[in-house]
Amino acid sequence: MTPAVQVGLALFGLGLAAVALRGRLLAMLLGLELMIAGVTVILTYQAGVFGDPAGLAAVVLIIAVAAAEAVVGLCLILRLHHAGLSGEASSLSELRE
Amino acid sequence: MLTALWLVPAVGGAACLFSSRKTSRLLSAVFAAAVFAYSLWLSVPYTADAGVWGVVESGPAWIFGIRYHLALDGLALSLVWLTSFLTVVSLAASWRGSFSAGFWASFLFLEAALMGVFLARDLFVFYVFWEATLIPMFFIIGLWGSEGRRHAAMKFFLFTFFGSLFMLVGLLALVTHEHAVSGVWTWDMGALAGTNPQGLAGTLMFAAFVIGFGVKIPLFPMHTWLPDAHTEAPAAGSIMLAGVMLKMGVYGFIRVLLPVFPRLSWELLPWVGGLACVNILYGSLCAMQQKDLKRLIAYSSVAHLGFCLLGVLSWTPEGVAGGSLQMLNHGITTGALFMMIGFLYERTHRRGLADYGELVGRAPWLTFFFGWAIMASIGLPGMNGFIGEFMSLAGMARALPFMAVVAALGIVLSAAYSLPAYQTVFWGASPAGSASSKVTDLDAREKVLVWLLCGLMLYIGLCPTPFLDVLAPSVAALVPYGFTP
Amino acid sequence: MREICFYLAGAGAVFFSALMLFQRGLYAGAACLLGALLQVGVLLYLAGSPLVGFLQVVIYAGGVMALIVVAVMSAPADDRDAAMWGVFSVPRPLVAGSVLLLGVELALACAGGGAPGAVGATGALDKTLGNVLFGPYALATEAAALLLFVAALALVSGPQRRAR
Amino acid sequence: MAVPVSVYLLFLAPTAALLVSFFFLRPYKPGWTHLPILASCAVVSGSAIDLAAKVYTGWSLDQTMGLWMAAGNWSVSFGVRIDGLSSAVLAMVAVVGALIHVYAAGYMKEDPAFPRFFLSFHLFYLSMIGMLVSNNFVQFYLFWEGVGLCSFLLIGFWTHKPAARAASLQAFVTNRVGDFAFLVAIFILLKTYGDTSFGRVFELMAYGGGPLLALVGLLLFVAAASKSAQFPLYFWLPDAMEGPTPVSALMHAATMVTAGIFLLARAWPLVAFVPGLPHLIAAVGGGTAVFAGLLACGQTDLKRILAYSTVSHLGLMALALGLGRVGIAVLHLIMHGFFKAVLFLCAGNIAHGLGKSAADISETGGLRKSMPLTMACFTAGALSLAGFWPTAGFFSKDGIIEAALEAGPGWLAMALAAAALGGFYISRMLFLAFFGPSPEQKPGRCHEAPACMAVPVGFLALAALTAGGLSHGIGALLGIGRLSSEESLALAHFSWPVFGLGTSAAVAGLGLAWFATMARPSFDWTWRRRLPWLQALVASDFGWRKVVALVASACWGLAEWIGGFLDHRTWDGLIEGSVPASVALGGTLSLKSGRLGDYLWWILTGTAVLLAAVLL
Amino acid sequence: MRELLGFFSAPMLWPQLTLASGLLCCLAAGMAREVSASVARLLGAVSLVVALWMLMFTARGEAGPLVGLDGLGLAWQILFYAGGLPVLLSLDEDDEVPAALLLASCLGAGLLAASSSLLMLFIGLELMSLPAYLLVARLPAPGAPPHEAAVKYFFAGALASCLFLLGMALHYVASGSLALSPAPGAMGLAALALMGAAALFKIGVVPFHFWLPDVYESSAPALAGFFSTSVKTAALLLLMRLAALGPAPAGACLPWLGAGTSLYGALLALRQTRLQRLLAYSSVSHAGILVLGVGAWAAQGCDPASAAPLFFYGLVYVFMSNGAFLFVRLSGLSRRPEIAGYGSLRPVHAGLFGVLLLSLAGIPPTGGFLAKLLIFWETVKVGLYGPLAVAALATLVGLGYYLGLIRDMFFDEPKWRPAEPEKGAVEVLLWVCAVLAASLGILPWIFSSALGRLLS
Repeated sequence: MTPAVQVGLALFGLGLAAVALRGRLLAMLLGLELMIAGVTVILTYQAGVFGDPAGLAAVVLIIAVAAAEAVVGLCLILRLHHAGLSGEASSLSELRE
Repeated sequence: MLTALWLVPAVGGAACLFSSRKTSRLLSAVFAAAVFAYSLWLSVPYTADAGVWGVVESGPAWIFGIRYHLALDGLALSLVWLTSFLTVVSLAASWRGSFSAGFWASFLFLEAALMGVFLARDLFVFYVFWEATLIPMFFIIGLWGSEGRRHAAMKFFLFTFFGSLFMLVGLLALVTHEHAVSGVWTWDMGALAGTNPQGLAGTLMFAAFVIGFGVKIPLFPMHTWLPDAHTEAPAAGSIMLAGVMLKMGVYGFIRVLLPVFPRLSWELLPWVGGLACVNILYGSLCAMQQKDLKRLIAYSSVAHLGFCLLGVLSWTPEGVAGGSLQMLNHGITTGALFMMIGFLYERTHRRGLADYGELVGRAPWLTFFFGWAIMASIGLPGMNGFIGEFMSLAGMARALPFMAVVAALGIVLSAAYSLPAYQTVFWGASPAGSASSKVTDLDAREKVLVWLLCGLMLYIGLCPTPFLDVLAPSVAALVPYGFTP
Repeated sequence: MREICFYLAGAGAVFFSALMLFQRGLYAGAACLLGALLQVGVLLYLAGSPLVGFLQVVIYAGGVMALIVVAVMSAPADDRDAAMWGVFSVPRPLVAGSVLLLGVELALACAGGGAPGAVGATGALDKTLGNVLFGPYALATEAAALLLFVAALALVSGPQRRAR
Repeated sequence: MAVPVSVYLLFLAPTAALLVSFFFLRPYKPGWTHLPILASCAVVSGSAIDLAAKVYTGWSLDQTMGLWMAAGNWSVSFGVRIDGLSSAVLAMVAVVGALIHVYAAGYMKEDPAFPRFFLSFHLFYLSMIGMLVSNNFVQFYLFWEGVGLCSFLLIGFWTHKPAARAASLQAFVTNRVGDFAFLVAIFILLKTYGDTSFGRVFELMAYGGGPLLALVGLLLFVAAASKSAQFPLYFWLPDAMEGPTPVSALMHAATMVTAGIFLLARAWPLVAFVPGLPHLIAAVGGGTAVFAGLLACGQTDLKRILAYSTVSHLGLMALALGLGRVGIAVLHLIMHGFFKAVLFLCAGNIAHGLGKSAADISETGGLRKSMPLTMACFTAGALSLAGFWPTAGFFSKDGIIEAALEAGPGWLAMALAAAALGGFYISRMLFLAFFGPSPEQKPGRCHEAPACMAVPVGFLALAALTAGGLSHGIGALLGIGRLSSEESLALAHFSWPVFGLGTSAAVAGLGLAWFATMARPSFDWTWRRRLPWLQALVASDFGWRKVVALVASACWGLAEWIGGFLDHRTWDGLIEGSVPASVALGGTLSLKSGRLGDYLWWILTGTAVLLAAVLL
Repeated sequence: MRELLGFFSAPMLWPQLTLASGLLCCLAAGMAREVSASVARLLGAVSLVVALWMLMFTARGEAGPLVGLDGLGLAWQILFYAGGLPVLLSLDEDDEVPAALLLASCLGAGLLAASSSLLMLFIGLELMSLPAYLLVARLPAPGAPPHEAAVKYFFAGALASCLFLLGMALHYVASGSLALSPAPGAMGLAALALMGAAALFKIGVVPFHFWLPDVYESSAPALAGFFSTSVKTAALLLLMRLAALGPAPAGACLPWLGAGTSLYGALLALRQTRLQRLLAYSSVSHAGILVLGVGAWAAQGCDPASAAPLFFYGLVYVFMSNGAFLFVRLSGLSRRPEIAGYGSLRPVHAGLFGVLLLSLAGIPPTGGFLAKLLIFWETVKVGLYGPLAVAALATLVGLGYYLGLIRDMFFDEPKWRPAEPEKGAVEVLLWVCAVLAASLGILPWIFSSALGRLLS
């Protein structure tokens, strides 16, 4: 496990912690971005190790996909805000059981 | 054309479903009568052929070794008769009721499914029809039953489905086992007969089948759906339920369990036969304290089916023949009893023993016929019930005498639960507020129906040989698998 | 030198991420993330893929962060107060720190030196990237483009659509 | 072998009569229901006598008539067996039964359910006839149960009387206990020999049987004990008096209770095969004879006295049987049929005269003036029962005493006690009913029976007096076509010691009865007042009835417990409870918060578990 | 450039290309003022049908590092596209965007089916999921809380995506390639577990399922039908691909997971008071059976040809589930008690729903029975009796609520007057679904040979 993978895993873990621990949707979204960034680090460095341009291509595509995902997530949060709802995850518990 | 036996009622049912109330009743009668006539006619090709499987009908191979394969032997023929006959009787018995088209259709659908069960030679086809019987009966109980119908219908379906799941798993295991042994995927009963799985796996399969068929019989302790279902079903539904549907379980024993597991069913006879004995004693004791006529007859069915099963399990010609005949007998007798209770219920909407009394003066014919059927039901010699019980127990006495002795105690108990009820309802003093005053004697239609059934009881009781002759080839085909001492 | 730079950037990224975890304010969190992402950009650059690093910085640190800020600003009024700059307790040192760190790293990176052992520095990969993306990976590229298109669709079509 | 027409007539005539009466006369001319039936009785009697005459000439028949049930190589057939035993009993049953039919036609004339009565009555008769001529155990069982069914219908004929309903139920269920034993015996025979015809089974027995064969004799005795009212199972018979009197007469004299003794006589080789069983039968029979005789002395209802007397006499027959004297037992069966029929019909006359369904001793007395014919007939029957020379009873009872004398002093004591008790209770009944002091109401109220009732009674009385003359003929008859050993069928020869013993016992009983009734008229009532415990003891049959009631209520309680508590509440409750239980289980398993954070935590937990599962 | 063109001429991607062009045409038509949205939707539907039709001519094989179509992928596309049709046809809003999103989602599933690389799997998954998040917000069920389900779905889904990404990265680290080839070592196993978690999440296996009832409940009924069929079967395919990747013991937990899920779903469905939520839990239960089937399939060595039972189950489920949700849509019922007496008000609709319920419950002779039988059979073949027993119990519990619905519909008196149902496409679709769900139990010989060809 190279240092780069460790850094990537650390970023991923911190992002995961943010998603799991933070109660605010936007903060969770930030965590998600961080997780993806961690993955890109791992992939990029590993592509370098293997000398594999496909790995880099994967990183580029992942960045694009993650961006789209972020956009969708933000769009949903924006609609929440438009509807006058707070960005607290715990306020969304009407559907249960 | 065996397919016609189930296809015609199914088509008839569909036709009824989409016609008006009056037309559907007529239509159902026409279809049921046609099927009955056809089933009687079938005895011609059947007896013309010397083989066990008088008429065979087989489709092309399907997926996974499944084949649409129907066949008719004596045992199936007798049950086909019973089904078509009791369907006609059920429809006629409810002729005056104000039922919607669905009612008449349900009975034809039920008949179709039952026919399929009795004709199938392929286990998959068998299982499909086996389960399909539940659907029309669910509606018959749930839509046209008495107060507790919703609950009873659910209980009936869930409970019997519970058993079917075991059977399904057993079937799959059996087919897979056969494939492991012979390298062939087959669901054919004939090919699977003599598979004879052993050891723990075999025992578990065997147990699964016992549970699967046992729930239908119903074998103790899987019997508690029966009193509720019988009690809450409309009269015609009870006739079909007790008359035909309980037979499916014993039929499964004869058709599937014994040929497939000859050794295990012999080795485990003390257990299964023991349960059948418990059925007889326990069912009788339960029947003794029932306050509701239908519940009482329902529990008596538990006891009677124990005799059937004991006979079949004995592996002796007389036992198997007796058990098979007892199926027919029980169908006729209990069918008649439920029908007459239905007539009473139609008049008064009461079923409690305490609701009646002194009917002997008001309804002498009903008293006469009910007594007749009760006597047949408790196995009075000269009536059909005796032949079945006697032959079954005689067979069991050859296999495991002790079990026959225990089972024979049932004849004491049967008198002890049937006759007090009969006396209370038909002889005893009419209690205050009783429904007896509303009871009128049987009318012509009802009398014809009851005469038919009661006549059959006596005929089979004194002259069972025509029926036994029909059954004989099937019995002869089964017994060689056995391990009779 | 680059090795020191790698560890510096890695530590910085982890530091800013950890800092983000403990921010109550949203702006502060976003700023921390920005810092972390910039450090990731540096890491990618150090990996020998300046193009990818550039993309990372442009798309995340640029586009997505801008959207996040918009989202924060659109939060309902009572909520927004808590997210104000005023509550943001560490902005200036943080901004200063991140800028400083970036400068140091860039300087170190420019100073050159061997690649760190952990990194297979192959600038050649960057050059083939285009060929890969529009060669065998064209389908994935197209799909990702479609994905972005869908995301755009999400933003364009609000719940209330124009009346025809 | 050609089957004579008479054999067919035995079945066809009653069947035809029943069908005609049921389908044509009952709905349209209910008052005529009895006519074809009486005709059938005549035909049956004629056929029976014809057959007896034929057998007397040495002819006998054992013929399979048809297949009943069959499977594989297993089968059960219908068949007839006419030999000395069956023809002798058949003749008695046919004739006595026919006379009782005639009597019943008069007795029941006014009953609204006359057709129902007569049809059941004749079916009863048919069942008994069929049973007597059966050639195998299964067919025997068929008619045996038919007898049981008819007894159920007839004892409970007056359906509105709770006591009648209870008595008919009790009779049927008790009989079914015996039927159970019978059935098991048949199963053992079928298992051992694969055949149940008497001739074949006894033939095969010579080659030995399985270990279960010893049970057969015992089981048959249990069956006989229930049908023929022997000790543990006798209790239904006195209660069966709730039926109309002709039913009682038919049941006691001809059709029902004799069936058990007949079965034992029929199956004697099987019974004798079991070591010790004959003596058990003798002991039970002797005990029952004394026991029931004692009880008969304490009864007050006319019919109940006679009923206990029947039990006592059946005990005597069993005693004779058990001592190996089958011929004597059968002779007593026949003689008992004559005199018991007359006694019952006379009791019926009294009840009829009083306009009641049953009569108590306290209500009668001094009837000799108003019912002279009845008194004469009753006296004849009573003398016969007590066994005075030269009445019918003398010949058979002497045989029993002789057999007991040969067997040992214990048996002799039982036989003599039963004879003395018989003399006592029948004389007591005679004195109290006809000679004793009249009760308050005027005896003139009572009237003599009409002719159609009186004539059969007269004939039967004549028979009760004179049938003893037939005993040698019967003895010869029994030997023809026999299945049992010759010595078991031998009758007794007259001997003075036996005559002296028997007659002195009867005289002692009579004298005591005179002393207790005529000399001290109040004694019969006062002891009941003075010794209430004794009265209670008699009323409960020395406590046995309480035991029976206890057993019955225990069975009922068991049924209540199983049906109510175990099945319905516990087991079914458990099954029904599974539905709410699974709903509740779903409730416990569900995540009630509905929060996103919890969802995410669960996803992470699941992932962690997966990772752990894969890596560890 | 030659490569680029070669790609799009690869015959294995024709259905996907059709869908993509359908999507563009649909949007373009929607943009034009003079064309009504229904025409745009129709274009989309046509493209789905054409895609289905094209499957007949689609070749199998590899094309480049990303694309590889085998029988499994080909067969599963039938499920995706067929599952998408009902919702597309039953849309009635004056808007083409939902239709476009649906097509995009189907396209994503199609790409997932045709991919031979983890990267492509991921992109396909995302292309399928992102429109799904948007659709939940765009087409809510009447009366559902706005946005809540979409937000939950999005965040849970995004987390799962990140897990998948990490797994992918670890797989890359361990094996050096993103191709669907086994990765050695503990890291490879960990990668598999992480990606498996994402697949299980999409399928809705306990305990990854909590989002599912919320989403199904607050989506428009037809959309929930789409989720429960196309999206779910796509995730199932993903799981199968992953199971084929791993060493044999890696799939050992699947049968128990599946059986537990089916029982859990059934137990929870038993206590639901809202119809859509009930159906959602029922779909959890069915997904459990499917996962059980995957476990049995994996235990047999992941032979594509022996996946026929899974495909058949999926196919029947497409009709059963879509049909059931279409009934909810058609009847306008939302709370379970409202269904009481529906049978006497609208016997035909109730009858069709009854048939669907019986099929869902697995009662012969419906298709649901045969499907369940085949899955059970597979588990018997590999001797997984423990999970089978649990699944059978789940079937029994499941019968409790399916039958309960039938009971309430037919045996009770109506207490509530439902709105007049609309005629038209939805009704026809309900008929089609019910008839197919019922007849698939007795007519599978039509498929038996075709299926063999398809999968081998």
